[in-house]
Amino acid sequence: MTLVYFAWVRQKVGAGEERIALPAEVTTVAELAAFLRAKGGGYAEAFADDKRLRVAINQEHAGWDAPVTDADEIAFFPPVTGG
Amino acid sequence: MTLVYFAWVRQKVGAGEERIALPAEVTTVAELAAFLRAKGGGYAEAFADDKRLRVAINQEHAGWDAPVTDADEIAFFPPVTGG
Amino acid sequence: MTTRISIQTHDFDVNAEIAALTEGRSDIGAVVTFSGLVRGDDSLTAMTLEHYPGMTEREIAAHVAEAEGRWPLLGVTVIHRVGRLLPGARIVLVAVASSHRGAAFAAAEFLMDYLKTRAPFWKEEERAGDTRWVEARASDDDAAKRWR
Amino acid sequence: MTTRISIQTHDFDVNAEIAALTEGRSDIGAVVTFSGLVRGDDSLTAMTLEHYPGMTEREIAAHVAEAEGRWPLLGVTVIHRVGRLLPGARIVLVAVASSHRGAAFAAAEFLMDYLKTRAPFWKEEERAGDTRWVEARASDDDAAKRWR
Repeated sequence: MTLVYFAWVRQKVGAGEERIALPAEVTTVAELAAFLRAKGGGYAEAFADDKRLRVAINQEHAGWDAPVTDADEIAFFPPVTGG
Repeated sequence: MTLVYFAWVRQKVGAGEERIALPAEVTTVAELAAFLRAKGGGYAEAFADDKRLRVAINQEHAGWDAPVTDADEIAFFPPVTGG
Repeated sequence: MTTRISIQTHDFDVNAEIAALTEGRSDIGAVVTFSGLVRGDDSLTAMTLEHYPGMTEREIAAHVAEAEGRWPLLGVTVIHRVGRLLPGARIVLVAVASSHRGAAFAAAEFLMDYLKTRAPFWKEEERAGDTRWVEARASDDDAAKRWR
Repeated sequence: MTTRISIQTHDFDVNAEIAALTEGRSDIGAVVTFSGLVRGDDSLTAMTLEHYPGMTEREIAAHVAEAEGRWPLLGVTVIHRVGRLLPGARIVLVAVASSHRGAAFAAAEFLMDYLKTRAPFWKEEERAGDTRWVEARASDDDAAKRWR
């Protein structure tokens, strides 16, 4: 799967994009966030508080319970501030 | 007093502006309109239906009951259609 | 607040008017513009706009002042063309600058509703050589009543 | 309906964008534009905008389609700049063309409210060498909820 990060999530993780193999136990966005948080370091900081994050699956806004597959592009970012 | 006319009121009266002496019996806009209507011809046509007309006294919207004096500039015109 | 009101026969440039409102200042976060154009409905060939010099500027200035009292505005420009205009031509511009978008949108809509129902302009339409004065629309009166 | 969506680093010209919407047609009676500018509040020295390429265009196109379903629109242009911008610079343009002003005002405001809360852009502010990501504002969420 492809993971992409924006704004301070990107800065804390230390990369804008990475590819990982979907771990067997991960089936939802929430589980993916928990998996990433458990990696520690910048990931632990970026995923410290799920409420501060938003997610998109294949470039569409998604919820925390949404299912994820290994073919997906999953983006984590703070609430948007454009316009 | 100065009388000014716009749009089809101007066309029916046949002039955009004229000066008249305020007749003694005329104290309100409604009486002025009746006085002008009584002149006949284009005036009778222009003032045939008060409801189709609007008035301004000294360049401010006014009502049909508003008092008029010989020093005033009174404008008669159809409802506005700008913008 | 900067206010510019112009009744003119010539065209206007929206970008230039926005620039004039915002030039050299950094407190403006939002500029809303409304441009009104001549529609060529029902084979309209031209439109001629007449106005009441003096009263027009006065009436518009009063409405701009009222808008300024209702919303925190940083600049307002109102340009209204008069004379003969062809389909597609610009007739009117309202541009409002504010710190935030809500005030700019509301004030621009307020000013347009009032221009339509209170500013002394009259439109005469030409169709196949025939001319006809435009009638006021009840929907414009209704729009203006929202602000009372 | 003509739709133009552009995410770009360079500036835009509002008059040219209005002309592009209205050129060669005479059915448009109203064009509303919203321009968002960088405010220099609290000694802000610059702002850098980041976005999610691909999703941004998609998200904006979906909102334009929704606006088109709600109001009778004749053209929409959305331009959003990214990269580093100084106070006073233009950030965003929404331009909406319609036959009548009510639809153009409503759709422009709708699109701005949705851009603020759904389009994947993020702003980082610079002040005296310090940088800070802008937090989302509850008032923007409230504004967007009006349209549900």
